[in-house]
Amino acid sequence: MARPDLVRGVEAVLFAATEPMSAQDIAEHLGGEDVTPALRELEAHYKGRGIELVRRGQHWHFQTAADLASLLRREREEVRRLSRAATECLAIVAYHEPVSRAEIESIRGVQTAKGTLDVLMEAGWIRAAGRREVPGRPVIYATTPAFLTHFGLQSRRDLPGLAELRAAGLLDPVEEAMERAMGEREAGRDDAGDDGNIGRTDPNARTAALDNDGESA
Amino acid sequence: MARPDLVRGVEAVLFAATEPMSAQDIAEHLGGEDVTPALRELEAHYKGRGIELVRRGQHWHFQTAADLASLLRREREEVRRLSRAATECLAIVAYHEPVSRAEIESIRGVQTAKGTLDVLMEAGWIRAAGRREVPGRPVIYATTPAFLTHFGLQSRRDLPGLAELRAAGLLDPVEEAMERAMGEREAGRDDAGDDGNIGRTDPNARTAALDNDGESA
Amino acid sequence: MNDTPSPAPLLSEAGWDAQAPADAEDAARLYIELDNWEGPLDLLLDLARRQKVDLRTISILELTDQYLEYIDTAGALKLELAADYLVMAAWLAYLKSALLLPKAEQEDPSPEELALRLQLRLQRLAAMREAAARLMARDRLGRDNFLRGAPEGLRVMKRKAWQCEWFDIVHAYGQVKARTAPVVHMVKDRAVMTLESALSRVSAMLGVAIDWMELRQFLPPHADPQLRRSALASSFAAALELAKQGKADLRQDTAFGPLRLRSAER
Repeated sequence: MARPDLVRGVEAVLFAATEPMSAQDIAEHLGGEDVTPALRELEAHYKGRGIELVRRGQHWHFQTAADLASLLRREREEVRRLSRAATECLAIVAYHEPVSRAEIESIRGVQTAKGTLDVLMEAGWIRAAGRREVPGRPVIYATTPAFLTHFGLQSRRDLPGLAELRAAGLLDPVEEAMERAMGEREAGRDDAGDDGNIGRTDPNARTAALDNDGESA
Repeated sequence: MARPDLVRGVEAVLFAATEPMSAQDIAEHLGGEDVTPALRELEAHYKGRGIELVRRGQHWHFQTAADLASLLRREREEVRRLSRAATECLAIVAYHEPVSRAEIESIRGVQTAKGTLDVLMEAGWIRAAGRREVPGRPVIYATTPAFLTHFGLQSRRDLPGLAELRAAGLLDPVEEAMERAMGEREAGRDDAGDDGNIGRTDPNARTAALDNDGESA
Repeated sequence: MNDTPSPAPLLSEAGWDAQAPADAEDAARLYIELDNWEGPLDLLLDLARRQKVDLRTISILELTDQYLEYIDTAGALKLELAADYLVMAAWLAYLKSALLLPKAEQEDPSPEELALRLQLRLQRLAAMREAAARLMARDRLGRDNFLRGAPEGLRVMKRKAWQCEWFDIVHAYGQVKARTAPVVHMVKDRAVMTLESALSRVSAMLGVAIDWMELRQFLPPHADPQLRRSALASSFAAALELAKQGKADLRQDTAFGPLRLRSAER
């Protein structure tokens, strides 16, 4: 049985140490006394606790119990809205799957950054579904079951067709929608004087902003 | 009695942490469970050992026992000594908080160099805590959780001699003490006249303020 | 607190003491080294402590004498004194004379009040001085207690949860389709006045007009702004065409002024 004050001393020295220490290193802090019994006692004391005293070769150190390692990591969800570019890509994959990146670009009429598709894959909504057997063998993409689940769809056929989109006004050309919005803004300005249009600019501002960072996902 | 695995978990998390943690911080690593009983149990378990579990304000951390300092000190950088001016400023902020620079200067009877408060802020012991709603809206200062941690205080109530100083009225402004003293003198002179208790109303307001944020720091 | 003041440390940086404060020095030098004190109040407190009596019962008169004596000593040694020490000296000299005056001639505030105020200030400074010393003497982290030397650290992993709704997809698809649809589609339902219709409209109206008419008067009065813009352009082109054909006269008095026309066949 080691002297209690020696055990306490060894415990404190090892706790404050920045590196694993040999029995001799520790002893130097404790007036050269033999610390081996104290180390054995501490090793037994900490067995099964959240902290354990371990020996690696000649060196001793405290560490958190290996089975609790998962507690030391904590996941935090960061909710982020999908960018407009990514939303468009997702829509195109959903309506046209399987599609290659070149095909997505030709439908969107703009280049698509690699990162945009990566985001969709990270979200678990699209996956690489093989390669198209044409020159260059491009990767083709398709939606995943998680996509259907997230958007509450039984199948891709549940997505509204072009006729339905048109009926809902969703196929109105962007420019016209813009002009309508601009017209409203003009009207708003006339009605309410100089400051009257704060807040009425939203549709445009939002569209513009989305367009600008559309590709940065 | 806290569940053994919860105690182990709290022990491991606090042991691995680089900063003092609140019960809530710890709970987030442990599925949101109430860790207070586990903390109490650990606090008792470590009492008298070479390492102790302590609470400073709302935060908990492990540290080596103070009586073993001599075993550990030799390789460590000495804590830098504060100048007398800085020491006094710190004490004034701690015992009077929140307090403006003008109030500090009126107690010390000397101007405070700009650098003095900066040093205390850089050390992380005091912080600007808003402005006093009087003409000029001076910045007021208060101590931080790191102050409690560094000086080993569970809360501001543990400040040495706080209760005695308060009881002796030594934390009240000179004006208040003057009025009280003059009042007593008057009272003594003409047998407790009407004005005898001028100035006895104020101290409470101030004391209450001190009590309130004692724990929230 | 020590009864004797510690020697003035050299300030290495604002607020922090230089590592090794000089040890006890010549007492005589201490006596006159005003740098040792943090201002006149501090010097007064130090003098008061030498009286070795409770601050509540201190003799302000005696303290005043001691302070003035100090200042005189410093003056005799030709030491530069900071202004606030001299201000305090002057104020104390006044206080002393007032305290010695017969009561009847006293002004308001009375010298007793002034003396009491000074006493209260000294008490407060002494209290904080002592509190500071007790605070500094506590077990301090990094000096008396030590944190773990090599903590593993806690990690927070951020996981992005992407948010997108059914409508966003459908809407986005509509936008893509609309954006990339043939241009013809977009012109089709735009309200325009063709050159042909403008020509017939302008020439018909010119036929019945009596005098010069401004171009704008030929525009359909109740058309929406978009159609009016188109009509203005077409009517202008029509007016030029009619003038070229010799069917109309054009007149514009100033640059950008109103364009007027009338029938050439009068």
